[in-house]
Amino acid sequence: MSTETSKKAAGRYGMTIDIDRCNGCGSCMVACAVENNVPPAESGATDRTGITWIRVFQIDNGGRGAEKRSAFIPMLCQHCGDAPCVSVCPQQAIDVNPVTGIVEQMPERCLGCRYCMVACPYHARYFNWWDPAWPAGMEKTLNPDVAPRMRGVVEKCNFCHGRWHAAKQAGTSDSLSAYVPACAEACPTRAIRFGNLDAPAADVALGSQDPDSFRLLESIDTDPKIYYRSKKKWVREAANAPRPGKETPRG
Amino acid sequence: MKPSRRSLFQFAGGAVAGALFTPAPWRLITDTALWSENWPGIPRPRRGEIRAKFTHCALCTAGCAVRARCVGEQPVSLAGVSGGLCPFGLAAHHLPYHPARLKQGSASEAAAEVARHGTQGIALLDLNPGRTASWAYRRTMQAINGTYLAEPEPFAVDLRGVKTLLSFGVPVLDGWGNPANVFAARGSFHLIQVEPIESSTGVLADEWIPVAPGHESVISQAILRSLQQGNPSGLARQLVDNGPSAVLGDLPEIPEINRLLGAYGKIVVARPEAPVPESWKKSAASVTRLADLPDNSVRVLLIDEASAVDYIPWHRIARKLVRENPLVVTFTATRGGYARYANHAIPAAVYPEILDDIAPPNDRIAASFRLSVPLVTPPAGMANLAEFAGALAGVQASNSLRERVGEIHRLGQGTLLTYADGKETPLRDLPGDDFWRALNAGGEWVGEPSRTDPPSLQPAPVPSAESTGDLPLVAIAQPHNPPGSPIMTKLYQESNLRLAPNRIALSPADARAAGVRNGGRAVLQTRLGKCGVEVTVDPAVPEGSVRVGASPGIQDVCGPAARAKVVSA
Amino acid sequence: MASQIDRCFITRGLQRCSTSRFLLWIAPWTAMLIFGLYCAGLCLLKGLNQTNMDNRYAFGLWIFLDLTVIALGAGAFFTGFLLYILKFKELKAVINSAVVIGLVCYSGAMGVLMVDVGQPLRAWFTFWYPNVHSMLTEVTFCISCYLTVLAIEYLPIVLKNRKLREVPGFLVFEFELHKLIFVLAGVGTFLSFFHQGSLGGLYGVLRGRPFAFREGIFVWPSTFFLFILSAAAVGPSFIILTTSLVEAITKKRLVKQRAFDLLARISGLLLSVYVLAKALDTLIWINRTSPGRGFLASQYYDWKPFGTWILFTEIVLCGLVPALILLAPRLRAHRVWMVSAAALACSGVALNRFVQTVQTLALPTLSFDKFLSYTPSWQETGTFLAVTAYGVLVYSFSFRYFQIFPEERELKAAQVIEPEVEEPVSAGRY
Amino acid sequence: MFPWNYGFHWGAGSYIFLGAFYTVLVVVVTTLIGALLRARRDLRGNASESIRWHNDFHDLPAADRVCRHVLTGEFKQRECPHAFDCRQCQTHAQLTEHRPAAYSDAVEADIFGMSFPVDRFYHRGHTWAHPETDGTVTIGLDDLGARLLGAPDEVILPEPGTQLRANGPAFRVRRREADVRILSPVDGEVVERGDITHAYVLRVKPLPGQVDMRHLLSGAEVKPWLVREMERLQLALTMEGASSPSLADGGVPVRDIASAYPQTDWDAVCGEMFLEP
Repeated sequence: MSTETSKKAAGRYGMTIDIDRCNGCGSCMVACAVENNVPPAESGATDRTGITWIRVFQIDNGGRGAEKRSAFIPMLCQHCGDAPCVSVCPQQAIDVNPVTGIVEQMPERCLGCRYCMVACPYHARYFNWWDPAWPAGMEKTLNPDVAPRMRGVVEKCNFCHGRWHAAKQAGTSDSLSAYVPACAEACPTRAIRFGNLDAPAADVALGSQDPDSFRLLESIDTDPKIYYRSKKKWVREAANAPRPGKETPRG
Repeated sequence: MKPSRRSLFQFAGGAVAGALFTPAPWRLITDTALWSENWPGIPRPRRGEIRAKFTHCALCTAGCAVRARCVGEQPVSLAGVSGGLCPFGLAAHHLPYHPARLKQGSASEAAAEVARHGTQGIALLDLNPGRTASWAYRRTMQAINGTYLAEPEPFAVDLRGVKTLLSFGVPVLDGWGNPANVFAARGSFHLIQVEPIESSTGVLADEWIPVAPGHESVISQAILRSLQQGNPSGLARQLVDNGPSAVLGDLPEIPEINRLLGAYGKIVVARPEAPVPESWKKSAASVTRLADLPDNSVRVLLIDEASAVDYIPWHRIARKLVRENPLVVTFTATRGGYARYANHAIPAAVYPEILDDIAPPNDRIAASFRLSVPLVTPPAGMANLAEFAGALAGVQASNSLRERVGEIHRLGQGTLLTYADGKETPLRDLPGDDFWRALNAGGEWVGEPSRTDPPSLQPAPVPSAESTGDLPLVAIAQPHNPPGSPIMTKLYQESNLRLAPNRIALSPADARAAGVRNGGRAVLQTRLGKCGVEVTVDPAVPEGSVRVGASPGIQDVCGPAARAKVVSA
Repeated sequence: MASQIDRCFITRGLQRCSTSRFLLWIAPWTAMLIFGLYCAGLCLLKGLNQTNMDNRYAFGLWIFLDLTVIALGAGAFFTGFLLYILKFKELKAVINSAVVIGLVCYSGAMGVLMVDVGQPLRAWFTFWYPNVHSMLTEVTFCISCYLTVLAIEYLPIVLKNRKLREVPGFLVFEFELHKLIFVLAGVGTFLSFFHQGSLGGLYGVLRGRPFAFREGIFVWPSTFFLFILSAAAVGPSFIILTTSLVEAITKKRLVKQRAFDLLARISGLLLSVYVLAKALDTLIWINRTSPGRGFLASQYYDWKPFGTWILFTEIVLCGLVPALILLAPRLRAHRVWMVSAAALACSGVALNRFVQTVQTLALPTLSFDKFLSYTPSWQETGTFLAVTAYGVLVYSFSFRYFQIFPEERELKAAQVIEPEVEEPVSAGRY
Repeated sequence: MFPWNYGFHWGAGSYIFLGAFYTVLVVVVTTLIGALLRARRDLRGNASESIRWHNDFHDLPAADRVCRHVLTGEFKQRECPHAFDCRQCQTHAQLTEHRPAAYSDAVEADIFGMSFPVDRFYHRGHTWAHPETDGTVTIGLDDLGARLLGAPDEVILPEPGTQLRANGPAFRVRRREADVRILSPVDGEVVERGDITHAYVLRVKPLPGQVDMRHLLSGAEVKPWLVREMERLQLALTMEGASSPSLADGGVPVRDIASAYPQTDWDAVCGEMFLEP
């Protein structure tokens, strides 16, 4: 499947995530929040109202005691080649960058209708339920390349667009090839790889061809650009089972 | 002509129509948009020249090399130089601004108080032993014949040499060692993880052996027995056959097992320490472990908590204090720890505010010397225990780092790694000042691998008071966490990826029995006391046990395998 | 004195309750409205964290409310269409009431939407940077336009007030506007057809939500047409419902039986067509659309409480049954049957909107998702109540001071002269 | 929406969508403006009063809008298409041609004990007009009208010099809660104000040209009309909750009907009788 789907993939940038290498340390989530100026949680926030552009879910094989095995699945915007969210936005606050294939969110144009969140099957979109707030002094540590968002708008992973922009400004070809999102950079186990899906030599391109690699919800033709991989059969089955399992995720 | 009402209307209408042809209304529209883009109260990130600074993370003994992306002087993000960092290290540049940071407290008052008590029965508790500062402490204590208290981890493991690694609940893959090291070597050894629940190490381990919390020693004893009888079977056989192998953990049997496996001197060695001036060694007090200290013997206790990589439950410390008005002075950055008990809590600078060196690693057998250099200037009024204690004993400690670097350079062994340019320079062809400068620029000195037997230290026995009891639940303790940035809510609160320090996790059945619900509040009770906690209901937790977070509050009342009880608040 | 002033605004010869009783009636509703406005204010000032919506339940009670009231408000455009375009003269008796209901529903929905969006200040962005491919854009444009139309249609009703029409300017404007009202009716019909449809399309196009996704014709998923049909079907039913409610409360006869009868027939007819289409659509979805996207339709109904009963209730109990009742002349002749059938039809459509909004979001998509539940916070409920109260108040005032039911006097006379005579069922003209 | 916005691109979608939107907008706005302009024109040509009457007439119950020739039995059923202005009515013209010129002798001035002098022309709003010798026309309330209002609480008469138009308001009368405008039977300019109890209420100088009374009832038409009116009155009284309809036998109405029915909604009754819905 992966050969022809990867041909289908529009744009260039994509990810491979090796589930067998992810131990759920959470570095990607923290690095992402730091890079993209996502504020710490409001006291009332929960795992359903928080903002985690990349979020690591824990799944298990449903076994008990010694039989039980679990695995971690980092979820982020899948940067679908045929994104369900783009067409629904009433004011073009979402667009797909034709060069990079990155699905970009423009919070400064977002009205906060949350229609895109309803449209996204991966639940990779997050709404600012609170005014963003940092502890006194911590605002000094904000990343100058990313503008903080205001209350009432939707935001999501954009493959650290700020970094891509900086790399483009730098102009040199190797600056662009060195471009990598914060999560991939931070991953201690190198489970997350990032690169150009079209460049045959790139390890993401190779990873996407891996027989053990798969994409989430391929059956609904969103053509995501995040390829997951696991040698464990139960993981592959649990990750794209035909019907949602009843076990509750811990992530 | 006198203006009628009609003419007024006409004027108004005309004005409105005319206004549409001026830029004003359109400009107004655009401005509301702009205004709503930077809502009042949304901070504007500070712009400035982007530059990289190099340092080493001082949050734990792994001492990862760190590249800090700075705007001007201010670090805005941290990244590992060789491989990724743990989440705590990644956001450590937030720590100076942590809401729980301790700001009040006067060192001079504390000094006066200590002077009043006199140095008779004084002790200094070092929670991050093995640093240059630790040597300063030891010299100080020697000078005023006080006691230097520390719980040094004696072993280092050669991950590149080991083939089979049996770990009893040691978070080998998550926080125990330098991630870059560990995962570089991960492919070469077979990891067997023995622990009650599948931790993030267990997930990536080659084998996970679930065990009832508190019964790990059953396995270790079995292994020891079969090794002693000479016909190893089961796990023991696996260890013997797929050697070289080693066992990690703090169970009493483990040193003997490692000895029998022949790991000592090969796989498991003493933590390699960078050279130290002979003069220091001569004038240094010996390392005393808290457990070995007679009860009610400490009159004055100084605690170096600011750079702590460990936390000792307060009741163990309290037992050692004299009954009538003991004096406890802690140097700390947070209000959460011993500051709750100490007579004086003195605000101290934290990583990345201070110049400090990193204690020897436990995942490598080559000595190394790394500096954690200040990235931001600490707030005014921060005290420093080395100087404080030094003043008591008249020991000049302020320059000790420089002295030690001088000593390393004098011996002239090993090489200097500079991450900025990725060069390796043999130390001998390097001037002393350049060496010092390079270290301050985030360089690392690495010595030759030494294979020396570790000191035959037995792990401290767990005081029985904690584990006995008839309470329904058995605690599964989290390994100690470094201090976390506020952004860690991403892992604690906005997802349940990690167990928040003030949280406990229960199986649904136990939660029902205790009458607590997911996300609710509860009280954790043990023999030692009680502590308010938040509850996560988690089917992954075995029934009859409770996962407890690693906040000082919880650690004070609930150690590993302690019997506990949860009641709804 | 106040009652004197109050009286001279009431149309001559119509009996309305005393001022004090009227005040007594509106007092509780006003209280409700004020509370609701307070809730809405909280949401606007403190942000949507006041609600129980979250990233996974991004739409909640409010969107359900919007979809429902707009469906019920469809009576306005549809009656207008029948009266002014198709010339069903009998409907003159209810057109004013229909317009008032429409105005209430649409303005209410609009108000709630303003609270529902995260950045109300940017509401105009949709007009500034519209994405013409988004159903929501279509909805926004059509609803705002149609609300304007309704407001203009409401104007004559207001200006016809006994006191206001004494002002020559108002009088002639009302006169002239009324002559052109058919244009607005036409425009309104056009707009309504589209936004009722787009509201359905809103969910039908969700490729990421196999439960809601429907195949369609050209750019429109089947729900687009189903929503138009259901709205048109339930609009008249809702007018029947409200009118008989007002009759019951005021103990007056306001509309001739033939008007009721006509409404009932139209409603029944359209409802049966809708039920047919809906059943067909559901079958296609179960056997083709959903499995085609890797989701067995059966699994949607494994999650309690959303069992298959919901399908049955929606299509049979609240669809087929009322349709048959309304189509049977003998049954619909009895007020009780007609009204209860109308009520069933309305609740059926409400249930349909509920399924579209709430159930869609509750169901998991990813294999490691979980089934979600959501209960609105008191702030959300309060805002919801505000709309209800607002509706009741506007209607009450309109009923008291404007001539909502032109036949009222006539019927009053008829009642006085020969109270027992029911005039023949349906003076059939077609 | 606008080509200069970031991310705007022309496409079939935008053409259709924006086209439709702007069309709708234009239509709605034109309608509104159209109505406003027409209204302005009406006000300018002070047509407001005739519009008011046409509105009122339109709102009258069907029973009140019947043609005068139905009253006389010439038609079985006919609704007046000209809002009671028979001067522009072809049918009326034709019918009156065939009618014998002099018929006043057959007519008595006393109907149901009310006096309806034959030399007067009666308007269906219960006023009469009487051409005086000096070429002016006097206007007054007919007997039924007078009895309905009895002794009015207030009468508002127009200033001399005011232009009256047939079917336009002549003057205003208040009695109890009733507050009605009385329609003028003829066109003309008020030259003198009488008062309601006096022989006439207003003296009017007709417009130049001969006095045209074609649209008013006279002679034999009056009785059938009054019969009808009594029925209407009775209906109105019962409708507005009169305890005992005393006119059942078509007996003589009391001089002051208003005070005879204290509970009835007199405003409604008068509205009905004076053709003001």
